[in-house]
Amino acid sequence: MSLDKNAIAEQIAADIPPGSYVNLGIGQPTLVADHLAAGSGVVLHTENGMLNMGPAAAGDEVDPDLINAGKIPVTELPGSAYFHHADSFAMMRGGHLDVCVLGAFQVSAGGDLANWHTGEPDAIPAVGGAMDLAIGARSVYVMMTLFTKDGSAKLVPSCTYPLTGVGCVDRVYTDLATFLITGDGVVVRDTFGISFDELASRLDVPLLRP
Amino acid sequence: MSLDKNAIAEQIAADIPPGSYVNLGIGQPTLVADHLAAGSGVVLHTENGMLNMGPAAAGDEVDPDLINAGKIPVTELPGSAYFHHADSFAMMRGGHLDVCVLGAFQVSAGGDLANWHTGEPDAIPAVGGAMDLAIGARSVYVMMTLFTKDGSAKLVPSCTYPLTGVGCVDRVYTDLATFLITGDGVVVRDTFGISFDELASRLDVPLLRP
Amino acid sequence: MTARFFETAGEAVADIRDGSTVLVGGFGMAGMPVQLIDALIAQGAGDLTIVSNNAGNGDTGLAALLAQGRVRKVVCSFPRQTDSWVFDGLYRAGKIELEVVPQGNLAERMRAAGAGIGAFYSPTAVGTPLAEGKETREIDGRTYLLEYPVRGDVALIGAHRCDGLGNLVYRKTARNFGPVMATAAALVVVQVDEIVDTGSLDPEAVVTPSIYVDRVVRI
Amino acid sequence: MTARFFETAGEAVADIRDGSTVLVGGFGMAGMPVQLIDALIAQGAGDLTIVSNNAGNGDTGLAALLAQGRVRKVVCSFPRQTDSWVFDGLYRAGKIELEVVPQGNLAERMRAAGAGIGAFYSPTAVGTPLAEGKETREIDGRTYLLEYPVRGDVALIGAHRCDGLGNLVYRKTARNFGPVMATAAALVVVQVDEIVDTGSLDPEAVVTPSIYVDRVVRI
Repeated sequence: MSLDKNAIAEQIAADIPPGSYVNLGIGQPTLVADHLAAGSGVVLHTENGMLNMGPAAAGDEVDPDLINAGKIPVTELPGSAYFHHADSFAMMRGGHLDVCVLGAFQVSAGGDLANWHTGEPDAIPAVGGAMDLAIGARSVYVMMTLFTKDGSAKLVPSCTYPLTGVGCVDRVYTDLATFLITGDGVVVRDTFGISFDELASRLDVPLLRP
Repeated sequence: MSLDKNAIAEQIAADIPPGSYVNLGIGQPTLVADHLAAGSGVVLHTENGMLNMGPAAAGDEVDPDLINAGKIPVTELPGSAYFHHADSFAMMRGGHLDVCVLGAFQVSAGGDLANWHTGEPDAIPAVGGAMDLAIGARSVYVMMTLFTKDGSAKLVPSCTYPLTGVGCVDRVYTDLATFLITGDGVVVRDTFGISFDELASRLDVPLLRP
Repeated sequence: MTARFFETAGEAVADIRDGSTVLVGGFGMAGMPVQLIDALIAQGAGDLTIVSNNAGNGDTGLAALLAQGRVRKVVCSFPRQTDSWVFDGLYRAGKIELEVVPQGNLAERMRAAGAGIGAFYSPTAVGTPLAEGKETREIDGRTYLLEYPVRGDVALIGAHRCDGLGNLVYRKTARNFGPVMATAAALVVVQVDEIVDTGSLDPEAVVTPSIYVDRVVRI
Repeated sequence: MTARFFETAGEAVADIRDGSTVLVGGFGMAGMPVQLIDALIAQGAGDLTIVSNNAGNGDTGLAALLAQGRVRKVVCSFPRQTDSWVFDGLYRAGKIELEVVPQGNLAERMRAAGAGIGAFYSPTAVGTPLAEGKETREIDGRTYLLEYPVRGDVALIGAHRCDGLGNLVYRKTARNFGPVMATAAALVVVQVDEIVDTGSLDPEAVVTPSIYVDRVVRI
């Protein structure tokens, strides 16, 4: 059976080594936090200047001065640290984060990422920290559905949307399969409710068995 | 009468506007601190990561973790702040210090500074923060004797010693005169125990009257 | 020069001139210098370039300044938000310029301005549309883009506490762009929640040393 | 990965290899990681490049490491001090390489390494002998030199307190190069005076966040 977004998040969470420093981007990737094992020791980074961010704030915990990159009120865990934006992005761009998890419009077979702009001429461009994260983290995991609502594949020979980063994606976690982007090509690590052959027939990207 | 080093320091201290942020380098310029008026509000910077440094530490005040750029134990004043070396030099190089006071081997008529290296072939080069200070502070004051022990002028048409910075010196405070380095040339602001004409005859630099 | 303290936000921004580049702190509402922006709106300066992470939300603050036609150009990382209708309208009508800058480049370019760096090679945005027109260079096998400093005539920032000299501390993620912008502008105006005695802030915990602070107003 | 805690300095530096570039914190004796240096001396690695503000004082610490012939090259701002006779002797005998770097460039080049900056244009040393061989560029009417990152295989630094995650605070001017070096090396080893419970350091006052700290030993 194909995975729902929580099940994808669970897959990702299981693959993050204990003690990792991780940035979960904004939107769906933040679900990964809910599936990290208790005691995993994973430390979450938020681009707006904090390490060891805790879960979303509820009720009295809400503090307008304590928000995540998606501007949602969050909490702090013991051992958290605050820093300014240049330090936060130096941390990101300097290759100190072990993992980041990002959403995507498209990922290419070579690991190019498109997740910031639809390319439509009247769309207002807005990039935030996506390009910094894409090139900065040691491992970049993408979390997305494998096909758009109209059935187009999002894992593609080369991206048609404007790029966020070149050759930066390491793994693609989707509802139907988990892909490893390797020097040899795209490896299908797991499939969910679909066979390797059916997957291969629906994608325009050469696939390798694990 | 010519000035001794304390009298030169007094001249400099009198010219530093109240509330200035000032770096006094190492060696003789640190004497300037002793002549700042009480309540001048001058805030001293030390390159090794501190603002609002206090006087030298004595007795029980000595703390090996609290030293100045000359590695002499110092004290902190209310309102001091500590920061790391990159932040300290960013402050300096970014033009945020109002004044720095440096010693010199030579200053040229165009404001070039030579204060880090005698140029002797067997001398071990050592620059510390001198080049950063020279180009970083808004106003660079030099404190020196006007002539070497063997009678050579230290205010020269162009420096023969290796340079620390180009066109960076604004004022030269010496035992015999105070000079302003201006776009029009070298202005003699004050003389001490010497006439303008005698000064002009002993220097190889065209001098302007104030 | 040590900081000056003002009674009102209006006095603290009174001399901001037409055509100024104004760095505005905050990420979302955290750290947003709301009262200083309101004072700038009341003050009247126009033809402004605003450098901030976002381009205004709802109908207040930066959005209100934009709505008055006072802003010629916005430099930001993320102008498109669910409630950024004022910016959206001006942009689609061709009434405002936009320079989109990756958030890390935005922060680093302001740091460069504050640190005396002439330009730097950044790893971000290589091979993307935001690399267009930028000089590239390969260093140790990796490609970089040349990025220049972003400098302000004025910075408007929010902080938590200030001592009598002008040393600042922030609160939690409201710190964000404040400390960087404080280094990057010719005139730094800060609104603070609280003014405390000089000597009562821990010198180890000061985030923005007083050297960067020109004007302070308590809100 | 979160920090590992070691019982002895020897274990914490056991795997430093011949030929490594080692960043060594401290300015004078303040912040000098004395026990880690002693452990490195005992450990035996040679052909080292040492990056530190000074080049050893007296006959202990870095000077002792140099005296054993274990250092191929020193990168520093100020090797010449009244008690730097070990370095002086080796240098005059042609037995050690020296790269003199203005202190601000040294700090900024390590910051660049830690921040992912490929290179940067620095205002320092223009027109001086230390500009020789460096690329220059005029930007907005001012001349700059192109400076490249300084990266370590290892950093040895001293801090005051560490919590269970690896967050660090320093004491007074002993902070100096520690926070910058912690960002610039593949392996960061820290000696601390005190280990405290996670949650007992003020999150607003952490200077080196735990992400930069690999190994900790209490002295």
